Amino acid sequence: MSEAPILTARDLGLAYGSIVALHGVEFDLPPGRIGLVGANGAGKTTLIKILLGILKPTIGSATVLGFDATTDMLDVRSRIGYLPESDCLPLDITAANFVVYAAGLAGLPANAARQRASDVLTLVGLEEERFRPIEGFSTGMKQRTKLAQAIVHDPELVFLDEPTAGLDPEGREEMLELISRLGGFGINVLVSSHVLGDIERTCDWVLMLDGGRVLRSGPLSHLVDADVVAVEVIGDADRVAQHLIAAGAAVDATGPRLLVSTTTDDPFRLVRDALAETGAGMRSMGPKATTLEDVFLEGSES
Amino acid sequence: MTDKGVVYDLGYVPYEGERGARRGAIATTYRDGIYRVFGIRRRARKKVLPWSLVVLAILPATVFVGFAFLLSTFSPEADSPFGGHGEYFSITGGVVLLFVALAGPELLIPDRREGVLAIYSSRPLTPDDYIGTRAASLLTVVAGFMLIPQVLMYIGFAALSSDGFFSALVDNVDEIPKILATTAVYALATAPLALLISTIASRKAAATGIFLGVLFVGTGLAAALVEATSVPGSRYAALLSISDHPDYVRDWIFDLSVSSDRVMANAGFDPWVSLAVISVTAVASSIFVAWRYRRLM
Amino acid sequence: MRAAWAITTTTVKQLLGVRRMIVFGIAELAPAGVFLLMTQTLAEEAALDRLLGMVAALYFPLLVPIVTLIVAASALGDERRDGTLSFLVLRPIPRSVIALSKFGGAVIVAAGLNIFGAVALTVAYGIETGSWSLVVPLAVGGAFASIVYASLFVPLGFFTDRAVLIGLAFVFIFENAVVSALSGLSSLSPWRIGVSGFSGLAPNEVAVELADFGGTGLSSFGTALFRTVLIAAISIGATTMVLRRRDLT
Amino acid sequence: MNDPALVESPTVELDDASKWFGQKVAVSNVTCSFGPGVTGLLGPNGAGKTTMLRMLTGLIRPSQGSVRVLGVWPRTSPSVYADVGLVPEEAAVYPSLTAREFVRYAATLAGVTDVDEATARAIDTVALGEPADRKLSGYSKGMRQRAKVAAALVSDPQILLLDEPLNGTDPVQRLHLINLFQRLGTEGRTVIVSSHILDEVDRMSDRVIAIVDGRLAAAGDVAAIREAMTDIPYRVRIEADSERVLAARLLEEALVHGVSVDDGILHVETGDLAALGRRVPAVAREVDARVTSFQPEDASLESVFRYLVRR
Repeated sequence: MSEAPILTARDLGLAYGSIVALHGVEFDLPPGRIGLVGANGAGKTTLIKILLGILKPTIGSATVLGFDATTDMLDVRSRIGYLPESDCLPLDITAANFVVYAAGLAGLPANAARQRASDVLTLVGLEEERFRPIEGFSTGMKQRTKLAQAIVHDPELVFLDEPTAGLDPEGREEMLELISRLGGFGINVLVSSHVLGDIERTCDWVLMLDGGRVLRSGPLSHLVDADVVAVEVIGDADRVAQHLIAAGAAVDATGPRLLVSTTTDDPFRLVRDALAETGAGMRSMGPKATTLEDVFLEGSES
Repeated sequence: MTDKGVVYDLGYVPYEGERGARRGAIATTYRDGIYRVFGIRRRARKKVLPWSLVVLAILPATVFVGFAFLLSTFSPEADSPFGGHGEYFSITGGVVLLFVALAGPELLIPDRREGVLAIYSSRPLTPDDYIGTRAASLLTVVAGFMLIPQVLMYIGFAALSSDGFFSALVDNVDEIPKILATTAVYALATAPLALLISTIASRKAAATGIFLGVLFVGTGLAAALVEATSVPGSRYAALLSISDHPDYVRDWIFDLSVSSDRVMANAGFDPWVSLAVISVTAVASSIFVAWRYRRLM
Repeated sequence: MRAAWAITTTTVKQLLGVRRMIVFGIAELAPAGVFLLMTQTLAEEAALDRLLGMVAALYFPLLVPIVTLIVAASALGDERRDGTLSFLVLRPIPRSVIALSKFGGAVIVAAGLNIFGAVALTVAYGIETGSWSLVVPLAVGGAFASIVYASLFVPLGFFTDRAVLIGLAFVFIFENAVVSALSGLSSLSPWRIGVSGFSGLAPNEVAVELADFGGTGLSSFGTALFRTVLIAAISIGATTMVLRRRDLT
Repeated sequence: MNDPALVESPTVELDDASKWFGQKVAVSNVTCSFGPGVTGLLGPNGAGKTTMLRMLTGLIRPSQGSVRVLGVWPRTSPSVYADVGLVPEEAAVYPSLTAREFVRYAATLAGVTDVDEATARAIDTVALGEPADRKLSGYSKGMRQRAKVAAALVSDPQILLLDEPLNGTDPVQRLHLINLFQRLGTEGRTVIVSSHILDEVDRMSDRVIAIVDGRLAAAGDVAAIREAMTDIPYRVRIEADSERVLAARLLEEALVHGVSVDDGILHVETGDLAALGRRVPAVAREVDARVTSFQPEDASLESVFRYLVRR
């Protein structure tokens, strides 16, 4: 798995008649797990369809795993998997038969298809339900079957469109955990979701679209602002705040939550000592993390 | 592979084996088309209709050949209740109509309604590959429907003929090109139209109904209008007798006597006109279906 | 009650989509169409016999029940299928008002369509014979039958998605076989109530003529009116009880 | 009365309520109540959450026990529905109506006096904007959801029942609706929201009712519920320099059950999260360890829910 970008776009644009879906899109996405976020109509689905070769861009170009998404569509499609958001499962056959079929559709010979389908169905947690027709499946079981067909042929990259939609908390937990483990399987991931918390938990890079443009494309890690301390105080927050201000720190308080920053001293030491001296406690403390939501809102508002 | 050590997750083994890509995908879709049409790997009730039609097409030939064997005095050419290879097409022709009316919608409509096209669009298949392979599955089954009984009869006749099995096989060899040509004509006359209607209709039952309706109402209407000679140019209505064309071309290929209710004959058209109509509708349907699927996938 | 009127008008708008309007419009023109066709082929038969033939064979036994069935069954059926029942029921409105408004909406559409059919037929007859005395009677007869059929099919639509199938079975089995066999039941037959309404208002020589088209055992106009109102009231009462007591999933 | 499942001034009450369909018991002997503020209603699929919501609205009758909305059983005194707004999970919109017509219809049925003003206000509140005059059949899931919220709000109800209200909405719309529901709660309305996305429920609600296999599994404020799980110690992740010294010192504290050390990261197990929060700053100062992060790992609603379901 070389470090070359798995997905690139060069001045990518697409318009349906007068409606501009994508405009001047540029990015180089590294291997790993990439989150694709954006408001409704920001161009997420259009981008995925271009990368899958379903739609041809009006200008510019995109590459997937080094292949041009439009001219080398077949090369791309034999190396990727896709979990669509909408219903996409035939209802009258069993999950086992369907996933074997999906493996065959990726070109795997019959025996390999049967073997891998069985492994993958166990992996996604469909032990005995796999032999029942998909018609009677719950939303959770359908989502697992969709994921199974997307990775049954061991793709290098998989596109997941709203993978946790309609799942209950336990189902969501298992799906997010499966997505996080895909890296360990040697599979890159582009996951599109409206639940930013899910993206934060599973991805290490985020591509943010707004109105058909790239708002932001960067690693998720450095969203942390190291020299500001966010602390939730147990006990008398005001006293702690006063103590910090006395020690020369700038404090922004909202109820028990304090944001402490200093130019001179080390904020972490200040907070520690302030808490120790006032006898108050902390429920949580750490560098101020701008959540994906803050970045998203500040971006799409402007 | 780079020298970096990678510890793979316990539950996952990467696939290093052979990947057929586009060729494999097309082969799989082709096989699935045939399974789907016969309800293989699907609930029992999906198997009832197709298999009963298979029996309907093959049973008469087997009974006839079997019967002739028993009586052995039975001279095949003269006394066959169905006549020779040509006449037998009247049986399989009708059965094929019913079969295609069910198989066409079964092949295309569920994939669209259930959104499975989204998965085909993520596999190494172009829209033309998908629709071409679906058509291939249908044509294969239709051809099989017609050829199997013919082969049965061909061998049966040879075995029963007075001047020995192998010499009979050789003597009747001129029948073979006629059988193949007629099979092609029936296939082209029914399959493309069924696929066209299955591309437009959104429900299987509706598509089957429309297909059979177009065929029989078309022919009935054509027959009636051809009679109404008072109306100028009514003879061109005969072109609408869709289910009639293949039979008329079959009569021509096997130069059988044309029956009285042959609409095209009554309208004074030559058989090649029927062949032209079949070809035009086949080509037009295919173009429309391919164009539609290029936009869907 | 503003809410009642809102339910009724929304129901009418729901039941009368453009496509349905066209399909039903054409269906309603069938009796008039056949009537005109018959003037070409059976010129010698008297216009009245042809009209009564249409009324007794096509309009009351087939057209009115089928149109009313499809419209009435989806009055409540659509709400259940689209999941909008909770939207309708969780309202500070007595259940009886909801039932009445829904029933009213269904009747307005069904009777409206069937009256259109009746007028088309009697106008065609009027053009040919110059006698316009049958327009109102057939319209009223059609309305009676629509109301009685709606009384059966509106609650039926709530209970089962297959209301249309069951309704059709009812129309063919009950109306034709059972009623003729057990004449006691005839007073309940929507067909008879409709025809009684028609013959009650029509000039009496028409009522006499009607007898040999199977129009036997007809009640007076007043009785037909009373029965229509009674059956409608029972139906609305039943729907009210259902809305009040049954689980609405 | 300190049972966390009950509130002082309840507007919606369940008293020993049960519901069964044939042999399947969907809800069994649930006693709880809801009052002003936002209450999260949680439970795995098939746990009886939807059945309970349907009982709360009066759509279905309890097989045993009773349900009171503002003191009455709604089905027999429907006038109470003027104060109830429901956003159901299923489609529940009239495809042939536009959003504005749909909201107006809701206002008229709810007996609102000035229908036009209420409709306009409700559509603004959910920021539906221009598409308000397009037919609902052409709506995306997110927009249809907002139309349903507007229809529920138009009659200014005192009680709001929301079944998966954020389904299909995008991040901007989600935040907008979360703030809206919070505001409605602080205004003193009874907001009952059922959702599977727990961190959003956590942000919206100040108390939760959890239903597992039809039974009341937990009730009250998330932190209190977690505390009540005395059999499961808290896990806290601490980042600090000279972590081994800090770890050794922490082990001397009685409230610390165990510490595991990684380079620069401590995982501490304790029975009392608040006490640990008080001791760590003091202890760190003693050994002059610079603590840069102190995050409980299993005190969130998601962890609480996982422990509840696994019990």
